[in-house]
Amino acid sequence: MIRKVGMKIISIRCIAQDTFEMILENNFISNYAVPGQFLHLQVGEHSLRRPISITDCDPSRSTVTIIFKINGQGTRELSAYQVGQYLNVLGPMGNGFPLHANSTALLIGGGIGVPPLYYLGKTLREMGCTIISVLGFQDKNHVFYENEFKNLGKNFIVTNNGSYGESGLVTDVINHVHHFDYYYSCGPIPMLRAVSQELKERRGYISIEERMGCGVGACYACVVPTKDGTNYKKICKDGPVFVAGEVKL
Amino acid sequence: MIRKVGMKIISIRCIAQDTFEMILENNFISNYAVPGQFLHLQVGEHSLRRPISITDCDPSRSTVTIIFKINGQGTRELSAYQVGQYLNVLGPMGNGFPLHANSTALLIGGGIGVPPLYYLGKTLREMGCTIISVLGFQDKNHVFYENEFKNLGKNFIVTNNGSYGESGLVTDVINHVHHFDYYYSCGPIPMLRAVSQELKERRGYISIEERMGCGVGACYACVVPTKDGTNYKKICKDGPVFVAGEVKL
Amino acid sequence: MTRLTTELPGLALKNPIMPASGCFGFGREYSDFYDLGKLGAVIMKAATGNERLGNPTPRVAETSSGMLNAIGLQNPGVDKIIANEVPFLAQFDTKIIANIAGSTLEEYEYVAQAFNQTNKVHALELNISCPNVKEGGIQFGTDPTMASRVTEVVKKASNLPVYVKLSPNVTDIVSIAKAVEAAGADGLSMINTLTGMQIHLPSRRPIIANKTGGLSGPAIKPVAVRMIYEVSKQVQIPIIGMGGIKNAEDVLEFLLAGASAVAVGTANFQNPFVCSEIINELPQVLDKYGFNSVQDAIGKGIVA
Amino acid sequence: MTRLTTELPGLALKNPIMPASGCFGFGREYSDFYDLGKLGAVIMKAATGNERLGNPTPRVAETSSGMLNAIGLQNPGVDKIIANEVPFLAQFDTKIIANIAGSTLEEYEYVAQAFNQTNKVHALELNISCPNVKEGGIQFGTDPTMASRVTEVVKKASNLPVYVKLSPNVTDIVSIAKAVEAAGADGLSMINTLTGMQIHLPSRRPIIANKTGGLSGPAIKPVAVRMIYEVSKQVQIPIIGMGGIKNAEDVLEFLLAGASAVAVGTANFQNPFVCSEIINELPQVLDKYGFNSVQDAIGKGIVA
Ligand SMILES: Cc1cc2nc3c(=O)[nH]c(=O)nc-3n(C[C@H](O)[C@H](O)[C@H](O)COP(=O)(O)OP(=O)(O)OC[C@H]3O[C@@H](n4cnc5c(N)ncnc54)[C@H](O)[C@@H]3O)c2cc1C
Ligand SMILES: Cc1cc2nc3c(=O)[nH]c(=O)nc-3n(C[C@H](O)[C@H](O)[C@H](O)COP(=O)(O)OP(=O)(O)OC[C@H]3O[C@@H](n4cnc5c(N)ncnc54)[C@H](O)[C@@H]3O)c2cc1C
Ligand SMILES: Cc1cc2nc3c(=O)[nH]c(=O)nc-3n(C[C@H](O)[C@H](O)[C@H](O)COP(=O)(O)O)c2cc1C
Ligand SMILES: Cc1cc2nc3c(=O)[nH]c(=O)nc-3n(C[C@H](O)[C@H](O)[C@H](O)COP(=O)(O)O)c2cc1C
Ligand code: FES
Ligand code: FES
Repeated sequence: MIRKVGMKIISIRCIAQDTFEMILENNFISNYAVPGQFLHLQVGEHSLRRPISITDCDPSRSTVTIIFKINGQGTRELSAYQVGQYLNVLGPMGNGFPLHANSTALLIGGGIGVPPLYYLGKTLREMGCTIISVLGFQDKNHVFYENEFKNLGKNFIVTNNGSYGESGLVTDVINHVHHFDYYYSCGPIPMLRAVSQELKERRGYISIEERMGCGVGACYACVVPTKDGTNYKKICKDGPVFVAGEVKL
Repeated sequence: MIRKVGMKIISIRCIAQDTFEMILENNFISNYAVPGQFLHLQVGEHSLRRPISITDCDPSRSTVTIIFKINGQGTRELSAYQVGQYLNVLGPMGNGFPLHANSTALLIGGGIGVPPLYYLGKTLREMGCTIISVLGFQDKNHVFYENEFKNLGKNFIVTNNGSYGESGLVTDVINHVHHFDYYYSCGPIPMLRAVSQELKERRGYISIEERMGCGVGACYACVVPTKDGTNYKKICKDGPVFVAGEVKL
Repeated sequence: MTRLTTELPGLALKNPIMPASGCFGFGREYSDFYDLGKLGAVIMKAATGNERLGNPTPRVAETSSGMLNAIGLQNPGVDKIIANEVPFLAQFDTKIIANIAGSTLEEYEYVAQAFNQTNKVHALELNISCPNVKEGGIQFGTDPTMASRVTEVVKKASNLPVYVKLSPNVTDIVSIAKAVEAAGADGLSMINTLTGMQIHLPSRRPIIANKTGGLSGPAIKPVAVRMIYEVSKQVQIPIIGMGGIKNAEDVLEFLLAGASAVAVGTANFQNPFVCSEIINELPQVLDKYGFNSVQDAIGKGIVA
Repeated sequence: MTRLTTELPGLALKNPIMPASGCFGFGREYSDFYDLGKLGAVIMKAATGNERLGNPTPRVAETSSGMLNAIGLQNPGVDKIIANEVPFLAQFDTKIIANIAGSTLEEYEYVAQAFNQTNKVHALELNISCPNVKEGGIQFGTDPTMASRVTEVVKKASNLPVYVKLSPNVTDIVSIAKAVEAAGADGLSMINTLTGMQIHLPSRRPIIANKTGGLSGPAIKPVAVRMIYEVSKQVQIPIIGMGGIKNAEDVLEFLLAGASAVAVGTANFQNPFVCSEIINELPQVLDKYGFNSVQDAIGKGIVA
C-alpha cells in the first residue's frame, strides 16, 4: 500500500561528487519498504515528483536512507534541504526484487543505479546469501558506498577512466565472475542492455528508470515494451524491477 | 539610485491580525531611503515582485523596517520567512513625500497605508514638525503601531466597526482637525478619494497603490491618469507620492 | 452536501469535481487512496476501437508550473475497457464519463456504440483534440466542419449525452464551440492541452520522444479561464472546465468564468488526494467568497 | 566575444540577447542598472502613429510561472519617440529595433516611414499580434492574408529590414509565417503572448481591467519552443525567439529550436540585470553543452 507521508530529514551529507546521502525518518516506510522499491518525492513546487530508490531501511530507528545525484533542478534543490525539514513523499512505490535465500547473488550497479542494490544486498545477506558486487562509476570522485558494499562481501569498483578500481565498464568485470545463482542489476539503460546481453544465459533481475507522471500506474507515462513488443509494462507499478529478458531495453 | 540588494531578516513578528513587522538589514537602503519610498521584494519564485513601503530606517543599525499584511499567496509566504534568511530586494523605489520643516502635519492612514506614514512622521518630527495622526483599521484586531504614532504626537485610531477608538472612517475624524499645514495620506483608493475630496481646499500629498510589473518605470503597468485625463503618471517612478489633486483617483 | 450539487445533461452530480481524462487511469490506482464514491464523476482515460500501444518513451516532461505529455492514447481498446474497467468503476456511487477517441469517423462511431450498450456509462466525452495522435485526431478538433461531423456521428451512434472536448490550439474557439453545439453536442469540455516542446540540452533532442506534447497544469490556467469565459457567453450548453486546477479556489474561478463542473488533471500527480481534498474544501471556499452553492457561482464572474 | 555573434538581416549582433518589446521601455530605466552597449540589440516598446493612453488599470496580474498584461500599447506616438527616445538609445553601442503597431494599414505605414527617416533604427519589428488592441490589431496577426498585406505595406514604406512578430493564438502558425515570408518579411519574431484571463475571487471580476491580457513568462516557454521549431523548418528567414526566457540555458534551447537570436521580456521584471547576466553566462553554457559558438547552435536540435 502506498501512503502519502511526511518524512523528516535526519541527516544529509555529500558522499561523492554531486552525490548526497539523506536519512529520513518515517515509521510506515521504514517498516514496509522492501529492496527495489522507491520513494516519490515532492521537491518544492515542482509539477512532477522525483522517483528516488530506497538505499536502506532501519525499522528499529524508523529511518530510510536515500542516495541521489544532482541531475537537474529538482535534485539540486533537494540537496539544499536542511535537517529537520519534512519531505512530502509517496511510498513505498513499485515492486521489490525477488529474494532467494541462501543463494549467491551478483549485484551490478552503475552510478545512481547503485543505491537500491545496497538495501538489496543487506537483505540478501541477512537471508544467508553470498554477495558479490560490481559497481561502476564515472571516475574516482563519483565513487560512493564502497565500504558498505565491502561489508556485504566481495566488491569490485569500476571507473570509466580507470581513476579508481578496475578500468572500463561493469561488463568488463562481470565477465570474470562465474559463480553466482542470480544477478541483480540497476543503472542506465545502455548498461542494463549490455549486462543482460552478456548474462543472457543466466537468471537475473533488472531495475529500470523512466520519466514518470503519477508514479502509481494511472498515467501510462513510464512504460517499457515487453520482449515481444506486443505490450507495455508500467515501470512504476509493474516494475521498476523486471525479470531480465521480460522487457525490451 | 535603485540597487538590487540582499537584505538579511533580523526579526519578524506578528503585530496585529495577519499583519507582520519585519526588520531587515542593509546598509545602502537604510542610508538612502526617504519616507514614502518602497521596496520591491522577490518572494520565492513568484514572477512579479511585491511592492512594500518602508516603515522605518535606522542608518545607525543599518536596518529597515517593513510592515505587511497577508493579502494573498506572496505575502503569506513572506510571513513564513525566517530570521537569518536573505530577501532579494530592489530599492529604494519611487519618490518620497515632500518634507516641510517646522510645519504641522496631518497623517491620514488606512490599513496597510499606515506603514509609510510612520517613517514620514518620525522624519518630520525630527525636522521640528507637529504631528497629528488619524489611522483607520478594520477593527480592533487589526490595529498596529498605536504607541509608535502616539510618541510622535496626537493620535486618533478609527475602526470601521468601532471596536477600538473612534467608530467609522478616517474622514469622520479629520473633519474635526483644522489646524495643520499639510496633510499626508496613504490607504485604499476609496479612502484617498474621500480624503482628498474632504480636504480639497488644503495642501496635501497622497501615496497610491497599483499592481506593478517592473517597478522601475519601464512597463507602464502602474499608471494613474492625471487630473485632466489627458495623460498618465507611473506610480512606481513618478509616484507613489503625488500632490493631492494631481491625479484622478 | 446539496450546496455542492450541479446538474448537467445526464449528469446529476453530487459535486462538481471529477478527475480529468488520462490523469486517473480507470480509477483503480486512486481507489487505494480514497473512496471514489466521493467524486462527482470520473472521466476515464481515452478509449479507442482497438488496443493502442501509444508513443515511445519519454512520454512526459516537466515545465515551469506544468508538464508536457505525449502518451499517445495508450489503452486496451473499448471492448476490454467495458469488460474490465467499467464494472470496477460502477461499484462506486459516482458518475462515469467515457472519453472516446479515434482516427476515423467510423472508429468514433464504433466506440460510442459500444459504450452506449453498457448501461453503466453516464456520458461520453468526445476527444477531438488530442494533439498526440497523428492520423487525423488533431484535424477533428481544429476545423469546425470536421468537429461538427464527428459530433453528429457520435450523437447518432448513442443515446448518451455527448460532451465535446475542445482543443485550445485554435484561432477561434468560439466558432468551434458553436459548430459542435449546432451539431447536437450536449455540453463542452475544455480545455485540452496546448501543444508544446522542450529540448533536452545534453542530448539536443526533444525530451518527449514524440517531439511535441500537450502542455497541462497551472501554466495554462489563464488560457483555460479565458476560453471558458468566451465560449460560455456564446453557447447555451454547459461546460466542464479544466486546465491547471489545483485547489478549491481555482474551482471557483472556473465556475465564475462559466463552467458548470470541473475536471482536475495534472494535480493528481503531485497529490493523489487532490480531488478528495478539493471536495472537502469547497464549502469553505464558497462561504469565504459569499456563495451559497456551486449553482449560485456558475457564470457569476462580473464582466461589465 | 566573437563566439556570441549572430547575423540577421540588418542586424550584425555582438550577441543574440535583446530585451523584448514592452518589457524594457525605451531603455532609460535599465541604463541605470548596466551599460546598454552590452546588449545585442534593444527592441523598443511599441510605437503607434499618435500618442496612445492605453487601457485602464489594473494592467497586469501574476499567474503561475507567468503574468498577464494588457497595457494597451500606451506610448507617446512615433514622432515623440523619434525625438526623445531614439537619440538616447543611439548613444549606446547596440542595435535598435523599433516595434511598430497600428489599428489600420495607414497607421503602420506612417510609423514605418517615420522610423525609416531616422538613420538610427536598424530594423522594424512589426507587431501584428498584440492581443490588447481591439480595432483590428489582432486581426492582422491571425489571418494570413491580412498579415501579408500589412507586411507588404511596411516593406514598401521603409528600407529597413522587417521582422514580423507572430501571434501564438492561431491554429496554424506555419501558414502565417509562410504568408509573411512570401510578402517580403526579412525575419520573424515569435512568440507574442497567449491570450488569458484571471478572475479575482473577492470582486468576482477579471483582475485585468481589459478583462483579457497576454500571458508571458516561463509558463509559455514550451509553446514558444514548439512554434519556433515548427516554423524554422518551413521558412528560410531567421527567427528572433522569445517566450519565457530566464537564463542562458533557455537561450540555448531557443537556438537549438531554430531561433537566430532571442528576446527576454518578463524576466526583466524579476531581475533588471537579467539580460546582462545571460550575456555573461552564455559562453559557459555553450561550453557545457559542447558548442563553439552561438552560430554553431542555431537550429541544431536533433529531431530525427
Ligand atoms: C525508479 C527510479 C529510481 C531512481 N532512483 C534514483 C536514486 O536512487 N538516486 C538518484 O540519484 N536518482 C534516481 N533516479 C533518477 C532520478 O529520478 C532523477 O535523477 C531525478 O528525477 C532528476 O530530477 P531533477 O529534478 O534533478 O532533473 P530535471 O531534469 O530537472 O527533472 C525534470 C523531470 O524529468 C524527470 N527526470 C529527469 N531525469 C530522470 C531520470 N534519470 N529518471 C527518471 N526521471 C527523470 C524528473 O523526475 C522530472 O520529472 C531514479 C529514477 C527512477 C525512475
Ligand atoms: C507602492 C506600494 C506600497 C505598498 N506598501 C505596502 C505596505 O507597506 N504593506 C502592505 O501590507 N502592503 C503594501 N502594499 C500592497 C502590497 O504590495 C500587496 O498587498 C501585495 O503585493 C500583495 O501580494 P500577495 O502576493 O499577497 O497577493 P496576490 O494577490 O497573490 O498577488 C498577486 C499580484 O498582485 C499584486 N497585488 C495584489 N494586491 C496588490 C495591492 N494591493 N497593491 C499592489 N499590488 C498588489 C501583487 O504584487 C502580485 O503581483 C503596497 C503596494 C504598493 C503599490
Ligand atoms: C498524462 C496526461 C494524459 C492525458 N490523456 C488524455 C486523454 O486520454 N484524453 C483527453 O481527452 N485528455 C487527456 N489529457 C488532458 C487532460 O484531460 C486535461 O484536459 C488537461 O491535462 C488539462 O487539465 P490539467 O491542467 O488539470 O491537467 C491528458 C493529460 C495528461 C497530463
Ligand atoms: C508588460 C508587457 C508589455 C508588452 N508590450 C509589448 C509591445 O508593446 N509590443 C510587442 O510586440 N510585444 C509586447 N509584449 C510581448 C513581449 O515582447 C514578448 O513577446 C512576450 O512577453 C513573451 O516573452 P517573455 O515571456 O520573455 O515576456 C509585452 C509583454 C509584456 C509582459
Ligand atoms: S508514472 Fe504514471 S503510469 Fe507510471
Ligand atoms: S510597474 Fe512598470 S512602469 Fe510602474
